Formats: sequence, C-alpha cells, structure tokens
Amino acid sequence: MQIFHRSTNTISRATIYGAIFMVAASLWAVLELQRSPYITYAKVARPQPVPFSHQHHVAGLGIDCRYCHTSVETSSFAGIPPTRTCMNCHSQIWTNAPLLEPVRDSFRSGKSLVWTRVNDLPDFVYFDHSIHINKGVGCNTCHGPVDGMPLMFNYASLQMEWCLDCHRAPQKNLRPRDQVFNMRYEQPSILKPVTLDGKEYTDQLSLGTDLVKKYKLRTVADITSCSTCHR
Amino acid sequence: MEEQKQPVALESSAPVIGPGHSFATVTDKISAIVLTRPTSTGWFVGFGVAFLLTMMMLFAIGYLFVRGTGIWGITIPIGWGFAIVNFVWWIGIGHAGTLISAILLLLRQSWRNSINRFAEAMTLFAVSAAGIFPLIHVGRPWLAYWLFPYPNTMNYWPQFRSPLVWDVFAVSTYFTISLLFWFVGLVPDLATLRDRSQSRPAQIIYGMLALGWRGSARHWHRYETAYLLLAGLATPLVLSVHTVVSFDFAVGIVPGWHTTIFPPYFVAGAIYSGFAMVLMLAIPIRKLYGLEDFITERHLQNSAKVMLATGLIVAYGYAIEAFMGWYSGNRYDAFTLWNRLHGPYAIPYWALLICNIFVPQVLWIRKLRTSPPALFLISGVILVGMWLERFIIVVVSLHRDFLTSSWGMYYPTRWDWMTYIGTIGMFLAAMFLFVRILPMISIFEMRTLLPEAEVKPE
Amino acid sequence: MKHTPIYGLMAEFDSASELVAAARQTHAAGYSKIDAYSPFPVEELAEAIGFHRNGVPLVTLIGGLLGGLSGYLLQWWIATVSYPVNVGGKPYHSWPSFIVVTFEMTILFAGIFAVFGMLALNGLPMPYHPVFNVARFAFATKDRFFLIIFSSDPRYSSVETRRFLESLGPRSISEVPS
Amino acid sequence: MTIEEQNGKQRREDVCPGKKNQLDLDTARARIAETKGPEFWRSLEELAGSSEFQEMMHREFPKGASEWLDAVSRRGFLKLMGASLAMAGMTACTKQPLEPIVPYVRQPEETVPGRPLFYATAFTLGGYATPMLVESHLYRPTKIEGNDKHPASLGGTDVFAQASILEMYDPDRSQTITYLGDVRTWGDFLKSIRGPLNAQKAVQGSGIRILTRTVSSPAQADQLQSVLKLYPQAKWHVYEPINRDNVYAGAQMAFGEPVETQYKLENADVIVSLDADFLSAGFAGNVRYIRDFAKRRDPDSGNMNRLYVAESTPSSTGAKADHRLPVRAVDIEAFARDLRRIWESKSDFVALAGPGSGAAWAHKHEYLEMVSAVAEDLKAHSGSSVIIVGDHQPPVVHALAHAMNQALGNVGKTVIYTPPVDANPVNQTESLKNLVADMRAGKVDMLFILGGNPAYDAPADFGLADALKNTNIPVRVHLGLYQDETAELCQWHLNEAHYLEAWGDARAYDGTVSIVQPLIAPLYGGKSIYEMVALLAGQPETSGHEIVQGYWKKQHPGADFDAFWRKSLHDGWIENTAFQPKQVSLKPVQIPDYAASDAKSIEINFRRDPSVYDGRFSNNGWLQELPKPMSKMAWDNPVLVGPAMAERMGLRSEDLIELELNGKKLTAPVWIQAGHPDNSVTVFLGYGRRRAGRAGTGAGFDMYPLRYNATPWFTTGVAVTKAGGTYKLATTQGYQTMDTPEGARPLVRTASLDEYHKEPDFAREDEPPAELTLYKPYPYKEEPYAWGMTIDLNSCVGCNNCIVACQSENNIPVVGKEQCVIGRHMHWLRVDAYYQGDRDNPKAYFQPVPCMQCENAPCEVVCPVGATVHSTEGLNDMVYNRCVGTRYCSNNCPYKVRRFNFLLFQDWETPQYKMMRNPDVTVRSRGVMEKCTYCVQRINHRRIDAEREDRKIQDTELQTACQQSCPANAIVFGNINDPESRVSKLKAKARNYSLLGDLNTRPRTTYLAEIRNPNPELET
Repeated sequence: MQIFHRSTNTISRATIYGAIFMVAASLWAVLELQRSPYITYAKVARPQPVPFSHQHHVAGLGIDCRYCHTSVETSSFAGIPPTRTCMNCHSQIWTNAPLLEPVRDSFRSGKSLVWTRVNDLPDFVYFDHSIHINKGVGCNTCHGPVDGMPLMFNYASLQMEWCLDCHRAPQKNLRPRDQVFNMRYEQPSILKPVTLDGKEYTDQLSLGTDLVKKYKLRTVADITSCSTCHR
Repeated sequence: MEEQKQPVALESSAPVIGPGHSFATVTDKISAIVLTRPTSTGWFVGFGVAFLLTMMMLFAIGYLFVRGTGIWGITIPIGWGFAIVNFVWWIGIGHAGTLISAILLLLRQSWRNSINRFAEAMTLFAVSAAGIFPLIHVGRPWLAYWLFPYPNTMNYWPQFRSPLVWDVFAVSTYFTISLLFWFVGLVPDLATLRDRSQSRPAQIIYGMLALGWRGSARHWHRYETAYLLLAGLATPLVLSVHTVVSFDFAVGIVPGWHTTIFPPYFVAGAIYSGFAMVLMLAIPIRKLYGLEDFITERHLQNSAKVMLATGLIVAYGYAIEAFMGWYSGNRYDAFTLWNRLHGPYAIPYWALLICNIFVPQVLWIRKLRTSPPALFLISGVILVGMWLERFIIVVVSLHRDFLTSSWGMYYPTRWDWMTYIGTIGMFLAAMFLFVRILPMISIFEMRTLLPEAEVKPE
Repeated sequence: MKHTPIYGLMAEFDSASELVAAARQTHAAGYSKIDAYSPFPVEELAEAIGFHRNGVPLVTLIGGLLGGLSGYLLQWWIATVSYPVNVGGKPYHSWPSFIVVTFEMTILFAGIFAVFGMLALNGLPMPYHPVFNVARFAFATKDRFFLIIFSSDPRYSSVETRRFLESLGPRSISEVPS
Repeated sequence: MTIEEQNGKQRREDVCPGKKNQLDLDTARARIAETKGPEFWRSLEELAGSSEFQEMMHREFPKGASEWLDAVSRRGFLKLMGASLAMAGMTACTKQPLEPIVPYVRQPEETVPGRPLFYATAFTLGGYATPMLVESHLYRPTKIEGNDKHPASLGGTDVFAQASILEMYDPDRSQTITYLGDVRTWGDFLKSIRGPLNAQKAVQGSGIRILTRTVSSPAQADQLQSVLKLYPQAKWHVYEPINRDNVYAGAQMAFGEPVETQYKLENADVIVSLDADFLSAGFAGNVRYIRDFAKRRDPDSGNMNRLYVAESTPSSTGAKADHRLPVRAVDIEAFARDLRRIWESKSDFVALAGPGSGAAWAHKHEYLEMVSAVAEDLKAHSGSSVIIVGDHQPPVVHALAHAMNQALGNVGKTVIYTPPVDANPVNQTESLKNLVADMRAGKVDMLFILGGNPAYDAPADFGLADALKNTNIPVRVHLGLYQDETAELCQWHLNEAHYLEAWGDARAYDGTVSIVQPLIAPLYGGKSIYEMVALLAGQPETSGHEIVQGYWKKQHPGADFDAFWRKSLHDGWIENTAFQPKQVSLKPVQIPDYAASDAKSIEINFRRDPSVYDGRFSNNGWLQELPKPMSKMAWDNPVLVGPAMAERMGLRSEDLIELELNGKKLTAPVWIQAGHPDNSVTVFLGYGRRRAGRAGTGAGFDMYPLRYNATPWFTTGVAVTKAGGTYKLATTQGYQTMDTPEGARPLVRTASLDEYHKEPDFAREDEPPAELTLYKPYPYKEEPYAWGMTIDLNSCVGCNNCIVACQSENNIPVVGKEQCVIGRHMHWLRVDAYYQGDRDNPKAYFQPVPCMQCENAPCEVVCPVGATVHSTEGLNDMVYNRCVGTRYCSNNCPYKVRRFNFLLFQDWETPQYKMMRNPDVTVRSRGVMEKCTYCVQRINHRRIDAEREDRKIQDTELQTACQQSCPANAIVFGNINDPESRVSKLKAKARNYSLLGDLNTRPRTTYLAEIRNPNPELET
C-alpha cells in the first residue's frame, strides 16, 4: 500500500540538504552581523547637538588636533574641548550663526554641551592615548581621515580583533613621532620615501621595524597580554 | 551466532524469549502497545506528575537566571555543589544504554536485544538531563557558547587544556552518537509501524521517520555494517565519556580529586548506576505491559550480575583511594581520608559505603537475583549510593582543602533540590512519551531470536 | 492488466530459508537485476542475490581521519599560532591535553559518516517506492519474505519470468506496477 | 563653596612619579589671579546641584532610585569628562548604547582629564589626626593613601581613615536640615535662631550649652573660646564615649598636670604593655607606633625588641607579644604594683598583691614567673625600655607606669611628655554629667550638640536621652552626619559636612597640625562644625575656609603667609607645630592602697569595637564587613568569653547568654575567644544602633545600657547566665588553627630568635627545584619586569588596613551579613589569624593572603575560556569580561583567594557609589570571578608614564594599595628581575618561604617567616 506520492522522494531529500544549508547560512549571518556597522557604528555618524565638522576645522582651517584635544599626549583621555575653546574663535566669527546657538547658550548658562560619544570603547577596556602617540601611532591610523569627515564617525570597528591586528604587528602602522599629528602623512613608498635620522625608507616594513626598535616597543607577547587592556 | 539461535543459551536459566512466539506474535505484541492498545489512565497520571516536576525545574532554572547562582548553596570554597553532582550522576546513568547496545552487541550477547531499545532511550534522556547542569551552573549562562571554538571578533578561543572543554566535546559527541545509534536501530521498526498503523497521520509520521525502509537485502547488508561500526565506535566512546568526566576532578589538585584511580572507577560506577536505572525501568514496564516473555528472568539475572561485578570494581576503587590516602604519606590526602570517615559529612560517606558496597552483596544470592521486587529495591539503593558518591567526591573534597583558614561548609538550598528533582521529572516524562509512541523493544532484533529465523542449509 | 509499465515481478515466501533458496536459484538462473526483502537481516541473502560491494567501512574510515585531524590541528593552531598565551606555565603546544578532543572528534565524525553514508548508499530516504504498490508487501516488515525480478533485467519477460518464479514454489506472485 | 576657597585649595604633587611638578609661585599666583572659581566647580555643581540629583538625594530611600536607570542622566552624571567609571556591562557581542560625553564649559587648567590629582588632608578620630593623601579623579575623591612625608604616619593609615571615604559617599548620610522632621533651609535656621541668641546676650548666654566631641583643632578651639567670650556664662562641654579621662587623670596624679604621653618605640628594646592595645586603630598614634615597632622586629638587625603583654581582651598587640599573660583588667593594677615592688625591693613573691593572693588562680605560676622576668628585663634595659598602659586602665595604673618609666630613666628616651593634644582636656564624663544636671535643673535654654551621638553612647545612668526628651529645652540643635538617635531628640537637625567636604585643622598625636582641606563640594550642602560655631560667634556668613585660613594668618602673620599656607596645604601639615617635649617632675605620688579584686566574681569589659569604634562608623559597610583582627567576626559584636569559662558554663559559640549588671539585663550571643582570661567577658560598643542607616541599623547588640558612669571600662559583678537559643554569627574564618588530625600544617612558619640564628633557613620547605620539569619553563627572566611580593609575618600586626585599602582601590563590593555567613565575602586580600597551643593562652599569628600569582597557576589550566591566564611579567591576569563563571579556578586554587560574584553584589544604582569607584578598575558584574591583580592598574599607569619618559619604573614609585597603606611596611612589592629592588633583597633572605611551596605552584608572593624573641628566662 503506497502512502506517499512519488514527489516526496525529491522533497524529502531537498529538505535535508536545505536544512543543512539554512543552518550554515544563519551562522554565517550572525558572525557577519557582529562585524557590521549596525553593531560597531563604524562609519556611521552620530547625532550631535552641533553639527561640528572636523573636515572644515582640520582640513579647511588647518587647526592642529591638540588645539582641542589637549590631553592627548599626556593622558589616557584625549580630552573634549570645553565650550570656552569653541568660543575663543566663535566669539569673533559666526557670532550669530543659528547653528552655533547651543554653544553660545552653553557658554552663557554654564551648562555643558552634551555630545554623543563617537569612539566609545566598552568600559572593561582601558585604552591610553598618550602611550600610542608616544610610540608613533598616528591619529588617523585609528581615527581615519578625520580631516575628511564633515560629521564625526568612528573609522574602525574598535573590536578586539581590530586592536590585535596592530598589537600583533605594530610595525605595520608606526610612523615617526613628528608625523603623528600629520593628517596628510602617507606610508613610505618608492615615490614618497620617508626619512628618519637621515635614513631614507621606501617601504613601511623596514621603517616600522626600525621604529619598533627606536621607540623601544614592548614585545608582541607583552602587548597582547590580557592585562595590557583589561583589568 | 550459535547461541543466538538457542533460546536456552549458556545458562540453564530462563530463555531470552518466552516459548510459543512467532514473527507475527512478536511483531503484533510489541507494535500493539503503540498502535492499538488504549492509553491507560495510569499512564496519564504518571506522565502528569512527571510533567509537573519538569515545570518545577523550569521555574527553578528561570529564577536562577534572574537572580544568579547565588540562590544555590555553593560558596567559596565549595564552588561546585548539586549541579555538578547531578551532572555526573546523570551522565553515569546514561552509560548503560550505549553499553548494552554497543558492547553487548560486539560480545554477541543476544539477550540484549529485548532491552537495548529502551536502555538507549533511557541513555538519551539521562544525558539530556545531565547536559542541563553544566550549562546552568555557570555564572553567566548566556555566554556558555564561548566554550565552543567559533571564529569571533575577539580572536580568542576556548582553552583546550581545561577538562571542562573536554567535557563539552565528550558529552556532545556521546549524545550525538547515541542518538544516531538509537535512530538507526529504530528505522526498520518504524517501517513496521508504518505498515501496521491504520490511521493516516500515523502512517505519514512513521512513514517519514522510516525513510522508506523496505527491508531490501542490500540495505540490510549495509545497515548491519554501519550498525556494527557504530557499535565499534560507541564502545571506546562510552568508556571515554566518564573517563573525561573523571578528569574534571583528577586533573584538579584538590586532595580527594587528584588521583589516577578515577577514570576506571568512574566508568565502572557509571555502568553500575546505569544498570540499576535500567532495572528500575524494566521491572515495572515488563509488568505493566505484560512483556515478561521478552524481558525474562534471564535479563534481570544478567543485569544483576553486571551490577555485582561493577559494584565490586567500585568497591575496589574506594579501597584504593583510602589506601593511597594513607600510603602516600601526603598530609592533605591523609586528612581528606580522615575527614570522610570522621568529618562533618561522615554520615553521607558511611551511607555511601552501605548503599554501594554492602547492600549489593546480597546479589550473590540467586533467589534475590531473580526476584523483581528485590532487584527493584536494590537498584534504588544503588542509585542513591552512586549519587552520594558524587556528593562525597565533589563537596566533601572541596569543603576542606589546603588552608585550614578557608575551610567551609555546604548546605543545599531549596532551589538545589527543586532543580535536581525536576530533572528526574523531566527524565520520567520523556520515558513515558517514549513507551507510548515508539516500540520500546527492538522488533526486528527480536525476530532474529526466533528459531524460524534460522536459514536451513540445503 | 492495465497499461502501466511494469516495475517487476514479486514472489512472496513464508520463511527466510525459502527466500534464500529462491534467491540463489534466481541468481543462478542468470537474473542479475533482482532484490530480496526480509523483515529482519538475513546474512546469506546479500550474497545470494549476488551483492558484494559495501562502501560503508571506507566512508567511516574517511570520516574518522577527517575528524581526528581537524580536531588536533584546530587545537594546535589555536594554542600556538592564532593566540599563544601562557597558561599556568604550560608550553603553548601541550599535546597531551589535546588528545581528548582529538579522540572525541574522531569518533563523532566517524559515527556521522557511517550513518549518513549508509543512508546515502541505500538511497534513503525514499518514502515512495514501486514495491509498496503491492498490498501484500506490507507484510515484508512483519513475517513475509519477498523476491523481485526487475523489469529492467535483460532476461526479463513477463511470461518467462512469471513461469520461472512459479517454479520456485512461492506463496503468491504479483506484478509490481511502477 | 565660594571662589576664594577653591582658589585656596592646593594640589599635592600629582603623584605620577618622575614628574614632580611642585606648584611654583607663578602658576599659583596666576590661578589666584584667575577668578573663575564657580566654573572651577561647574562639573560638580551639575553633579551636586542638578535637579534630578537633588531630588534623588531627598528621596527617603535612595536605593530604589529608578530615575537613575535612564541612561543619559546617569551616564551624563557619571561620565564627567568621559572619565569612564568602568560601568562594565560585561556582556560580549551586544550592541553598545550611545553614550553621552560631557565636557567642561571652562576647564580648570590644573586638571588633566584621566589623570588623578592628590591632595593632602587629615582624618580625625577622638581628636587625633591621621594625615593622608586623597586621590581625586576630576574632583571626585576615590582613594585614601597614607602621607609618607608626615612624621605622625610615615605613609601608613588606619582602617577608619581608609574607610572614611565610603562614609562621605554614604547615601544614608543626613542630606537636609530638618526641624521636627520637616525639611528646612539654612536660612530658616538662621532666622529661628537669631531671636533666642539675642535673648541669651542679655543673660550672658547663661542658657547656652555647647556639646562637642574631643577638639584638637586649634582653629575650632579658638572659635569656641571667642564664643565663650561673647557669652561668658555659656558652657562648652566635651564628651566622647571612647575618651582618655583615665590617661589625663593618671598624668594629673603623677605630675599634677594632664600631659600627653608619647612613646618612641624605635628606641625601645623592651616593651611592656599593661592592657594597652597600642598596635591597633583607635589608639592615639598607633600608625606611627606600628611603624616603629615593626622596624625593631627585624631578626637580622641584631637589635630585635621584646614585647611583654599582660592584657584582658585578646588583641593584635597581644598576638605579637613574645610573652603574653591573660589577666583580667581589674588585675592589671596588681600586675603593675607587683612589677614595681619587685624591682624596687627584691621582695619575695609571697608579699605580692597579685591576683590569687587568697583565691587559687589558674595562671598564678605563669603570673609569678612573668612578673619577675619582666621586672628583670626592665631593669636590664633601663633607659631603653617602656611601659605602656591602656587608656581604659584606672589613673593609678597610669601613675604607676609614669613612676616606673621615670625610675627606669626611660623619660626623654622612649617616653616623652607633651602638652595634651586635646584642646580642652577636661574630664569628659564629668563634663557630660554636669551638662545633664543643668538640663534637669532647667538651666539650659539652648543646647548645641555639635557632632557626636550622646543620646546613644552616653553612660546609661545619666539618662541623657531621657533628659533630652523630657526636660524643657527650648532650642535643641544637633549637627551631625546622620539623622541618628540624638537627631531624633532635637528639634533642629543640621546635616554636617563630611571632613572630606569641609575646611578644618587638627593635631596628630605628636601635636603636628594638619590642615584639613576639602576634596569636593558638600554633596548634600552640609555645614561644618566650624561654620556652625562661627554662627554662634556671630559671624554666620564666614566660610570654613576663611575661618581656618584666618586663624592661621593670626598665628603666622607676615608677607610670606601665602607661601607658608600653600606649603602647609601641599605637605599636609604645618611645620614646627609638633609639641616640644615638656619637662615634668614626678610628684610624690599618693598611690591609694590596693583593694584586691574578687577573683570569683565575673568581670565585664567594655571596649571600642575594632571595626565600628564607638558606633559612629556603624553604617560603613567596609568596616562592618571587616573581619575583626582576632575573632574574624563581621557584622556583629558577640560577647567574648574565654574557653575555660565557656567549658565551665557549657557554652558554645553562637549560644545566647544573658548579662545582668546593676539590675539591667541584656541578651547577646557568645563567641569563645581563645586567650581570653577566665571569669571575664568582653563586650564591644558601637552596635545595636537604631538609626544608623541601611548597613548599621539593627546590626549587633547595643552594650551601652550596661555601661555606667562609674565603671566605663570594666567592672566585676556581672551575672552571666545561659539564655537558651542560638544566634548566627558571620565569621569569615571558621577554623582558626593550623592543627589537623594529621598534624599541624606549615602555613605560618615560626621560630624563636635563637632557633633562627641556629638554622636561618628553617622555613624553606623542600620546594621542588625549578629545573625539575618536563618542559621548558616560561622565560620570565628575559622580561624587563617580573612582579613579585613579600609579606613579612614578623612586621604584620593584623591591623586589617590592607583589606580596606584593597577594597577601596579595587571597587570591591560589600555583600552583607547573610552572604558572609555562607562564606561569600569578597575581600581580595584577607588576613588569616591562627591560634596555636594552650587555648587559654595561645600563640597567635597573622597571615595576610592575597593572590599568590603562581607561575604554575593551577587556576589557569582549568579555565575553559582562558579568562585567567598569565601575562608576560608573571601576573595571573583575571579577565572579567571573558569569565563565564564556572568557578573551576576557585576550586583548583589551593589558597582560595578567588572571589565569585554569586549574586549582583555591586550596587549599580546608587549614584554616590558610582562617584566613589576607582575609574581605573572594572566594576564586576554578577557571575564573574575576581581576585587580587597586584593592582595591575597601578602597574600599567606607572609603566606608561615611565615609557613616555623613556626610562624604567623605579623601585620606589610603584606601590600596591595594600603596600602603600601598610603602617608596618610588612608588604613589599616590586620587580624581582632587578636584583637591587627591595623585594629581591627580601626574597633572598633565609626566612623567605612560599606558602604550600611543595605543590610546585611557584607563587610570586612569598612570606618571611615569623621570628619571636622570647625571654630565655621564661622559655620552658
């Protein structure tokens, strides 16, 4: 006595292969989601009380990073400029631009501007700007072409694998200390060599390896130890 | 396969299958339980109770997730309590099934054919019950998936030197293989049910599960090979699982844990408790469903003998532990021994010795070996004893270790008990469902036991 | 007799012995495309219908090797290449600790390959099959034994073959519509 | 606070080593020129002044402050300048919420966001100041460190000072001014007070009574004097339950004037303590004394001191004694007399007045031996010995001690006399008695209770609470940190500003004056005592800063005042304010005749509690949960009973007993304390508070009802009976001996000085040699740093200070009594106490146990997720955010130093606690294992600073929290790869051993075995 129709043979096999495929696909999707901007906010501009443009201030007006982020060389925290810093100029120029009203209001009332944090690490991660600057990690190495960002967003995923990528091979990214704040800096190439202590470098690797020695970087084992960032 | 054909086998004891049975009677009797026999109110009552207990477990676990493991009695220094005790206990019980189906198959112990099916089912349910505990006992269960190696954004991996990771692999492998073994065994019987059942839905469901099995000679040939290979694989596996579980302790440095005797006597203990559970299930089932012809005195006898043997191995294990405690001259091990005998948990320890060593010795007596009530009772005692053994190993070793300053005591809370009893409920509920919807005895293997199955040479 | 194409001729027997005997004769008679069905495994039947090649063991072996290798290599790679960390002063490549997982992976893969290999080689699942068209075939999973000669057999002829089967003294013979 | 105050504030050097940026004049002047004070505090106004914050504060139960769950208000409040408070929502792979970041409007130029500043100030207890430095993150004080420059501490602190930071942030502190329970403003108070005050002018203030605690502050004393000038008839009363009346009375008896006695223990070869617990917090000068005592305990120095202790209640001092004799407090006098008698005239023992003259006495023989041996030893060390008497001993004993110290020629060498630190050294009990008398006589119209909680802690027979309630005092004002039992009985309650919020000054035990400078604007806008007294003195508007600075301007007139002031603030004390030794001459002392005590009748001792002192700290969770040095008891004050007595009465620990004294009955649980003298019980004050707060209310048993004016410290004649029933006590160490049926375990290893000289490396248990391994050990030697620690069991006096320091530094939660009972306390560092030998007079040992940072760490191997692994510098890293909480590591840790968050122990809601936390340490969530990290956050900061300056970390610049605050210098931490580091040198010592070394865990933390220096005479 025949219970099933012919077609069930095909159907049953199809379902089996289908199931296997579906499981694999969904797993892959989850892993992708983890790295997606939806989770990391990478390259996603945050809402801000004032549409401050780094592009205008850095590229346009050529203001140095440290003018606003004053403690970047001395402290773990780079520093967010107090309203007063904005007003240094904006008490002269754009004095009644409606866009800047929140700033003026803050300065009048003494109530702080409440920005949305852009490069926000989890609270169990302890990052120190000063030491990275000191070892020759350029601002835009991590923050990306800030001078090209009308609205600020974090350039990298800021996920652990991203940190490790550099901590496992710092030579890939180091540059001379005097170039750290140079937004236009390019890694050495045949066309654009970089000179350090009179020596000309045409490729990043040799430059990086020398800088690792020159700046006395700790070993990779050292800087990939857990307590380097977690404590 | 001589003795396989001999109802009256090695021993002049009862046959493995009652007289006067044919392919038809065997088939009908077993499939009837599932297909035609009306569901008794007893079944509903039993299942209802078991189900309620399962709900209680879920409630306890829910509350656990809300508040944290602190609702249990665990503390520092006793970081592991009921959860791990129950885990080891259940896993141990889960050893009988695969052992019966795999090892006895390889040893051509044909009497196994009538008990392997529900022994395997029992294994699956026991392992599932066990599997719950390691998952919920961690502080942050929602992160338990970190124990699996998967490509993650942290570029960080499980730590493969830890016995807990070994556990994850051992237990999940064991469960998967047991499931496959069970299902493969079921396929021909599902086909039988497919062809026997009258209702359309039943036909479709059983038909789908039977994968269109039609008993072709070619299929049977490959089937037998695969089945045998699985048995061959499952045998070392079943031995490895409790060995790995014992590593959880043996690898640690805690006095009372750090000993090389653990793997063998954990395995023995597992089989010990496993058979006890099999008997506790088999005895009532054969009575309720009138299967005395298939699960005969012979089966009870043999199981009893296995218990007796493994029980003696376990006893040897205890003896060696005690001996090493004294012989090693290590002040910590020596104290652990003293603490077991005279410490605050002395009563459980003595109770364990009585349950696991002294009581089972009555199995030397033939009369008791063959008396279902007695066996039922003794099996119960053994299950309690084996639970106590795990309690002694986990809790009593931990509560007084190296620094006297950090000694402590362990008192289980109501949540500990609810979770434990709940898992028993879950286990029983699953068993109830199993006997109701699947053939609890392997029909096709029973057929092979019949004289008419023999092919007369021309 | 309808015009539906015939899948084969099926003879029903009462015992395993008869079936085996019949199968032997059929095979001897030169029929190659035949099959036999029994409610339980009958050892002699496979060779009786002339079936010898069995791929399952090989598949299982492959599975085992695959599992074992991947298990060990994974651990080795994690511990020494991907993220080497100093755990309790042990060497990165602490191979003794890696044995357990390697073993379990071997068993797991071997088992899975054995089962699914078997099913695949048997062409299962196949819920629909012509033989089920024969009503009596329901007893193939109870206490009856069947022998079929497929119509695809070169020596098949509805008349000749039927006569041949009858000569084997079956309980009954039925045509299997496909 | 007002502008000037802020500008007046001075920063101690930013204690990030290498960059010693002493404040130079210009920048300082520049700042003073800069008048932007308010902005200076802007962030804090937002925090303390913001509406939702105030609202929160005024709620009755701030605990359930739901509005703080809303991310912005909470985070905005926390993440000032983005200084992350490490609110680790430690779940991986979840989408992070958008977080606000709130910059200043105008940033004070001295602040570098992300770098802490350190300010010098002082903590005052019983009038005595403990100098200290306070770590401040963006004007949030987070951690108290010892002031290593200060002569009175040399860098140590005591538990009360350490824990006082929690008190400041206590959400249960009184947060408003109330009149009969209703919220009022300072203005309301001023209005209502003006009339009555003017009325008092007419009668010269004859109706004004001011009750303060002990005042050592010159400025405040000066204020009060001026008040008394304004109102000649007004009276200033002083009372503290833990007072030094007997000390001053004893001095009076001996010298005819109340002088302060100071000890120079660094010069003492032989120290005799007559019931004086001079090594524990609460004893004037204990921090410095511990340091000096420990310095002389080094067995290798060749001049190790010897300590004899005859004491009633077992104390850490007794535990450190080379010879200890349990004597009931009443019999200490006899001991003193006998001592004197023996070395004055070598009379025979029969003539002794000692205990048991008459009654048979268990320790008679011991006693006789001890007295004579001590006498001999003292004689042998004339000029280099010292006799110290406990504050609670009667004047006559003090007088005897003075006499003996004189006769031994110790004065000027080991003992010096100075004017009293107490600015108004009246007999406080008398003072309070008079006050109550006046109250009852209706002479009091206005009563100002400034600090203190007399309604709770006054002698029972004064019935002060009753007097407050039932006598007609028109104006009763209470100024205090809490709405306590006294506040309840006063119409007006003013919320006091915590000392970390207000200006002030105070004297250390040696007289040195420290300026108390505020670390933060008053969280609840409280007033300091100074401001309150100023009001009485008729200057209601003067700020604390003006008062204190003004006073010192008077003392130090002249142009250089600014420099002087800044230096004083910066260093933490005012130069040349230490008292000069005072020449005093011994009067012919009329020692009253000895009335032998009744050896049969049971004695009861009232003692300050090692944790909550007199009860003022009873709402301080850190202190409540701090295991008391000897009993390891937390959250309770059971009655201590000696083993002999317990046996006789069939008592077991946790049994309830009934104490009856002067007809008053009181039921409390018993704790059997080894070494407690027979026929004597000890009760600790400060518990059973009714209105303390969420931690203190209801904890323990109130013993004050038994404490009478006549017998404040001890008396015989208490009736002890079994009450039936038991009471669960929370002890963090259930088992206080190293003995097991299988023999004693070598945990604390000790030897006598002679044995040590004979066999210096006796402590080294056969540890397996490093090369005994199958595989290549990790090459730590190649690293620039390898961190290690030594703990000198000889120096450690078990003062518990390290525990609190660690708790404060590492955001360690308080779990409460119930959790402690099951053994879930969270202290990363614990101090084990072991007793050995005769239970009636055992030897006692302390052993601080942090994480051993084993090189072969058993915990790491078993962690399935690699949440605890080794760093290249040998740290046993614990990665909270990776931990899934299997607790396997803890099971496998032979030292059981790992702590697990079984429940959500951290308070994630109360905003004050969030402000208090150390932003450099992750706040652990539920289900996570945690443990000592060697203060890795400090290591990392120092390393980064060092690397920025392209140098190595110096040995002295990096200190763990426990090490920094250890008064005894028992804990030394450093780089063991540097042979020159202190830690390497100590590890090279023969008596250096590792705990459970035979397990081959290779701990980085090792111990220096304890060496005792017993008197050969007494060695039997």
